[in-house]
Amino acid sequence: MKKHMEDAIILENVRLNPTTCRMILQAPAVAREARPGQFVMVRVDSSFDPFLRRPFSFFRIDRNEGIIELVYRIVGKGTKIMSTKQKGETVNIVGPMGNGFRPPPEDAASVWFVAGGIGMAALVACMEDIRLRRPRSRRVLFYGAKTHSEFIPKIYFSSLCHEVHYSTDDGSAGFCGTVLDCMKSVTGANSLPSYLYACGPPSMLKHTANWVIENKIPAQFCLESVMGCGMGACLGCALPGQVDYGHGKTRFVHVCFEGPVFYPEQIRWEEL
Amino acid sequence: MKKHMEDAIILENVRLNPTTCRMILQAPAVAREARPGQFVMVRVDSSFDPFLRRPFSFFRIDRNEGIIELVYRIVGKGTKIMSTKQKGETVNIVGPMGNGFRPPPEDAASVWFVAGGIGMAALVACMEDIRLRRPRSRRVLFYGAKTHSEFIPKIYFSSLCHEVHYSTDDGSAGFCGTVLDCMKSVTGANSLPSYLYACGPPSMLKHTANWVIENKIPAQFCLESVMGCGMGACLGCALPGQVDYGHGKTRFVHVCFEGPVFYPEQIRWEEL
Amino acid sequence: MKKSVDLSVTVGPIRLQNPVMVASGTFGYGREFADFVPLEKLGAVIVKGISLTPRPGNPPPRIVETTAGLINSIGLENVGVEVFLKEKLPYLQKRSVPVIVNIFGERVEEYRELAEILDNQEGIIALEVNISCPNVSAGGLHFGADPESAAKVIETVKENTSLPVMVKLSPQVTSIALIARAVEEAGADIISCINTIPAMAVDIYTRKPRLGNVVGGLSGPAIKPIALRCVFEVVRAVKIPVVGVGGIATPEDALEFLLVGARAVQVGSVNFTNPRASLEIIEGIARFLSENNFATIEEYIGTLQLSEGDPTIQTVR
Amino acid sequence: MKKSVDLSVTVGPIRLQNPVMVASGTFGYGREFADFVPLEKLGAVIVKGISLTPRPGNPPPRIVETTAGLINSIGLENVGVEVFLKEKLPYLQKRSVPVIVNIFGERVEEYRELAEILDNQEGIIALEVNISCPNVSAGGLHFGADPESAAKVIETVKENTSLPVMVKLSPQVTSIALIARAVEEAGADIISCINTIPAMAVDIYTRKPRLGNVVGGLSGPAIKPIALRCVFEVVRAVKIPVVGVGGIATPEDALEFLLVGARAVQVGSVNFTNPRASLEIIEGIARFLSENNFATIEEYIGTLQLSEGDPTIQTVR
Ligand SMILES: Cc1cc2nc3c(=O)[nH]c(=O)nc-3n(C[C@H](O)[C@H](O)[C@H](O)COP(=O)(O)OP(=O)(O)OC[C@H]3O[C@@H](n4cnc5c(N)ncnc54)[C@H](O)[C@@H]3O)c2cc1C
Ligand SMILES: Cc1cc2nc3c(=O)[nH]c(=O)nc-3n(C[C@H](O)[C@H](O)[C@H](O)COP(=O)(O)OP(=O)(O)OC[C@H]3O[C@@H](n4cnc5c(N)ncnc54)[C@H](O)[C@@H]3O)c2cc1C
Ligand SMILES: Cc1cc2nc3c(=O)[nH]c(=O)nc-3n(C[C@H](O)[C@H](O)[C@H](O)COP(=O)(O)O)c2cc1C
Ligand SMILES: Cc1cc2nc3c(=O)[nH]c(=O)nc-3n(C[C@H](O)[C@H](O)[C@H](O)COP(=O)(O)O)c2cc1C
Ligand code: FES
Ligand code: FES
Repeated sequence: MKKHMEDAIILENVRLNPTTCRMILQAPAVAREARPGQFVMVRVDSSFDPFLRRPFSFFRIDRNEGIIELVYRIVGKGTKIMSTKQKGETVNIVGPMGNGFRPPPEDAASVWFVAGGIGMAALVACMEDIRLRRPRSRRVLFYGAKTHSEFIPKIYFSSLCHEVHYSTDDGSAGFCGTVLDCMKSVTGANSLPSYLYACGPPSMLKHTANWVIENKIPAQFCLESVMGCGMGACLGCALPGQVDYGHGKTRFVHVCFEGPVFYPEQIRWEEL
Repeated sequence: MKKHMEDAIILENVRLNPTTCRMILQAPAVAREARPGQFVMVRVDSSFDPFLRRPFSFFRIDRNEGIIELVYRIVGKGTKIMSTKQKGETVNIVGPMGNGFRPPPEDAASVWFVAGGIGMAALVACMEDIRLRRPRSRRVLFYGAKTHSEFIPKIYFSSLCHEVHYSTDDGSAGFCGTVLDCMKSVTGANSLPSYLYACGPPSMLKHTANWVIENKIPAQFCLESVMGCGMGACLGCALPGQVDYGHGKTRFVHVCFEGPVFYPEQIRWEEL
Repeated sequence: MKKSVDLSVTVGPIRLQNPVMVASGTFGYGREFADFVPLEKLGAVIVKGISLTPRPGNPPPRIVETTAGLINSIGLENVGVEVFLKEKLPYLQKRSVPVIVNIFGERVEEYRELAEILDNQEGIIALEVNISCPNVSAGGLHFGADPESAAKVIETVKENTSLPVMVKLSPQVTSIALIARAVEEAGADIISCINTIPAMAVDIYTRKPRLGNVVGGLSGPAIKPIALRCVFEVVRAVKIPVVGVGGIATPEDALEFLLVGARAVQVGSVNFTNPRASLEIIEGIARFLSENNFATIEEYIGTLQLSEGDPTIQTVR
Repeated sequence: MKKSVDLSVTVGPIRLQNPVMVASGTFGYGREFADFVPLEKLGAVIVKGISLTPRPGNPPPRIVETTAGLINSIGLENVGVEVFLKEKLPYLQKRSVPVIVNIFGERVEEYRELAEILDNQEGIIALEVNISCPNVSAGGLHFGADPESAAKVIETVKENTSLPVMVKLSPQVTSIALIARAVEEAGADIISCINTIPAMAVDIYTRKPRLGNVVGGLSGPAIKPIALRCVFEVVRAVKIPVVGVGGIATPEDALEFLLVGARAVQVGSVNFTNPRASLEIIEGIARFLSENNFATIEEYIGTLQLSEGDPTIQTVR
């Protein structure tokens, strides 16, 4: 899988909610190789302030049309600049980076998707992929956010899954509480999924990981970390990993080239 | 004269020729105090790259409408960014800075304006002012550039003066040679002006200064230098000056608060 | 906005209504900024460096912009202490602005005389001793590069003034902690850091240096991470208070310095980019503290949390 | 474009097809960039710092962005020399890329062993000795901070290798010229400078350092003016060739270093921002020289014009 750098043309860049945008990019070279769970490194501006590229998961991939879509939350300098870009302008992207989600076993009857906030961006691509590859699986989405206004519109995912459970920390929509509490509440212990995919903030992933490990649910987690290069050169994206390192020491995993998708057993969650 | 900082609204920002733009700004606070020869410090962008403001002379001032105009040549990072600004956006400006042109004596019969390249920007405001203040003076413009495409359109100045002499280094329009050679060629020694205003690149000013000093023509020169603050705080805009400094040492003049308009005797031209 | 926050700080022997000063050389003699900043709202105004006799400064060009910063080689041009007292100080006295006078000399003797002359002048609340300028007698090194010379200067100044003495350190040393300890022992009341970092720019077309003086000092946002590390090191090395300076451009930047333990900050180059920056930083600090439920700035200063295993200061790649 | 320019340079004992290398730690082991840069077009690839045994590196976060730069505290994570030779070097050998191996140790002994092991390996054209990492035995200072320790490391490496030895200097010293002279006398063949500058960032909300290691090293465009001044000083202090590194992001930047006398350059952090930067810099240098009528790069290197009265290196303000 070859990586490409290209000036992607912005076909659309609109708000999905007050803090979230969707950017549609004409990026044939990257689109050709892209897989759900992988990401692109976006250079938001030609100036050196900001200096580093910003990583964003594929939200949608259209190989045939050479189009990729990103959904991003405005959190700081870089995403703010991105949000001001107009249709017709270009942004320079590098990708695809990292390793995508692997499909669940053929016989996975029920697959759960657990999205926290903007973690939804990567999971939409994942759901779409699994709908195609495991059409007979029953796909259930648990979608949590701080508050109702953070959700992206249903239209982007309702056709991809059979069931959606919303939760909000402030109770402004759906279940009041964390997405994990929501999962626990809507299902008894006897209806655990055959497979689980999760993406969201660290604390949510941590609790979810403990839960899936406890319940022996096979799962994949999409993680974030600060990125220098996004391509394995700087070793900046390390997170505490369980992999053995020489004399019994645990070592670090590198989100950009060993992830961003990990099995929960690979991470030292307690140190995250 | 109070200085102001304001977010000026861009009313227009268009090309006058391939490398020169004209920006019309709604800037009531600055316009109220502005005088020809003075300048504003423009913050081209909210990022810190570029870090410093850029100085630009007033090209036109409309006190009543609260409008100022700048004419700028695209030479580097800052002016390039300026040229991409759209109508309706704002740029933050500080001004007015420095000291303007002083009018010639009441009885100045003939006043010459010597513009080199983008130096024309400051002289247009000067000509307009002198047309009002010394309506009976005969105003002659010498306008030199490297090549014909660098001239701004005649419409901006033809009504302000009685005569225009163009010159280009490459002979592509008007007199072939420097603006000084042009002046010398079109006039005999017996038709020297009663007053002269000049603005342009250092080498042109230097030669013109030597000539006016030699011929005892009273004159004012608008100079440039690199600026840190534009308001007398950093002492970064120094140029070699003739003013006595303690024990017989010559010292520096500061373009932003002692200029940018100087009498030719104030400058050590040979060191410029 | 919630209820108002007490921003006043004591910085060793001096008390300021808020921790925001403006840095020497970036705010002229104060008056230049009066159209933009109500001067009496500032913690203090540190004036352009003053020497015993007027200095013409370095040949132009004196300033060159760099990515997110600038290099200057003003060469300490100034009117000299006599003119300063006669023509510049009275304005600040009239406006009741706490003034800190930045002084420098080429010989220890000059520092001594400056200290004497500036003692007992109304409105001056402290001296800031710049020890990062060329020391002719020590062969091109500055006083600030060598602990002994630095101590010598400070001792001399202390002996000749009743004013609190703040010493301004250069970051261009192997160990700023070492110099800090030396000036503390010599009697300094306060340390300010950092001064600009020696730097250079050239023009690839003319093939000449872009500064008349070839080398100058780098300042601006580019150097903030270096300044913050220096302040962190010095805070841990000495007991006297530290004032942070270097690349501060926003309230957040100022708060970072306070967090690592600076008891006040100086706002420098950004005054050029935004002449109202110092005022906006004061307001922004107040807003931040209020929003985060601090009643006084003292509750925030120096509260950086280092975890158990955190290394002490070590220089990593 | 006019006729082609000869970009080849000799850098002491080594000859390169062009003066553009990629800096250690910013280009992985080369392979990571193969999709973007035809590796064989580079002057040389300097691989990530290698130690005797594998190192896990520092706790995350390891990177934080700053204005026009970044701070890293990777902590010299690397696979160790054994795995490097077995798994990383062969790829570069196959691609016929001139390789420079960046080495570091915590004790002089480790440098000795590394030098021995790396001697006589195909494709390796030089060693770059990183002397800016913590030296446990000398109490937290690095070898690079002290002329004697620095010299000791270089002597040891020189005695144990037949390869040219390039020494990488830290800018965080009072006088980089002094260290440069020390390593020259100790037998260094080439000097590269600068390594990153110790720096820090904190989070005003969580009130914690933004790096797991608290302190890290600043790199990127922000530090270019400092790096350029260091190279200028070192070029004038020693006779051995100097390789410039620090904030180079464009062909113009690279030309500035060559102009002040660097015989080659290293492209570092900008590889993250623009993975094709090294290639674009090579092409840009060629274009500039051609447009300005230079037949060879040698005609340009070190031709900075200082006027009569120019001060020698002195630290101003
Ligand atoms: C593999 C990967 C995929 C991602 N996919 C998406 C996505 O699809 N949509 C989306 O909105 N975001 C995604 N992110 C997060 C996104 O990269 C950051 O939100 C973005 O870089 C912030 O840039 P900024 O300049 O706006 O914020 P900054 O001004 O740089 O920082 C603002 C805040 O965000 C935090 N932050 C900055 N960078 C990161 C980072 N890389 N990871 C976590 N926190 C960070 C900072 O600590 C700070 O608190 C992804 C991150 C990774 C590593
Ligand atoms: C008082 C004054 C009035 C001016 N009025 C005008 C005007 O009306 N119209 C106009 O087009 N220009 C004017 N200038 C010049 C203008 O300020 C510069 O062209 C501009 O700052 C360049 O910015 P940049 O970022 O595009 O170029 P940079 O990328 O900063 O530099 C590009 C090139 O321009 C040179 N340069 C940069 N700043 C200056 C400067 N201040 N003076 C001279 N050369 C510089 C650099 O050395 C470099 O070679 C004036 C300058 C001064 C001092
Ligand atoms: C133009 C200029 C002039 C300066 N003059 C002085 C001075 O006279 N004395 C002094 O101690 N520091 C001087 N400095 C250093 C500043 O006070 C400050 O320490 C430095 O610029 C770093 O802060 P900054 O990044 O916020 O500008 C000067 C800085 C600049 C940019
Ligand atoms: C992420 C990262 C890792 C680095 N690792 C090393 C290293 O292992 N050995 C070394 O000598 N320098 C290392 N450096 C320093 C660079 O080689 C270079 O000297 C420095 O970054 C300055 O150049 P730049 O501004 O172009 O990046 C590293 C720099 C970065 C940013
Ligand atoms: S971001 Fe550079 S190695 Fe992962
Ligand atoms: S530009 Fe600062 S004093 Fe003139």
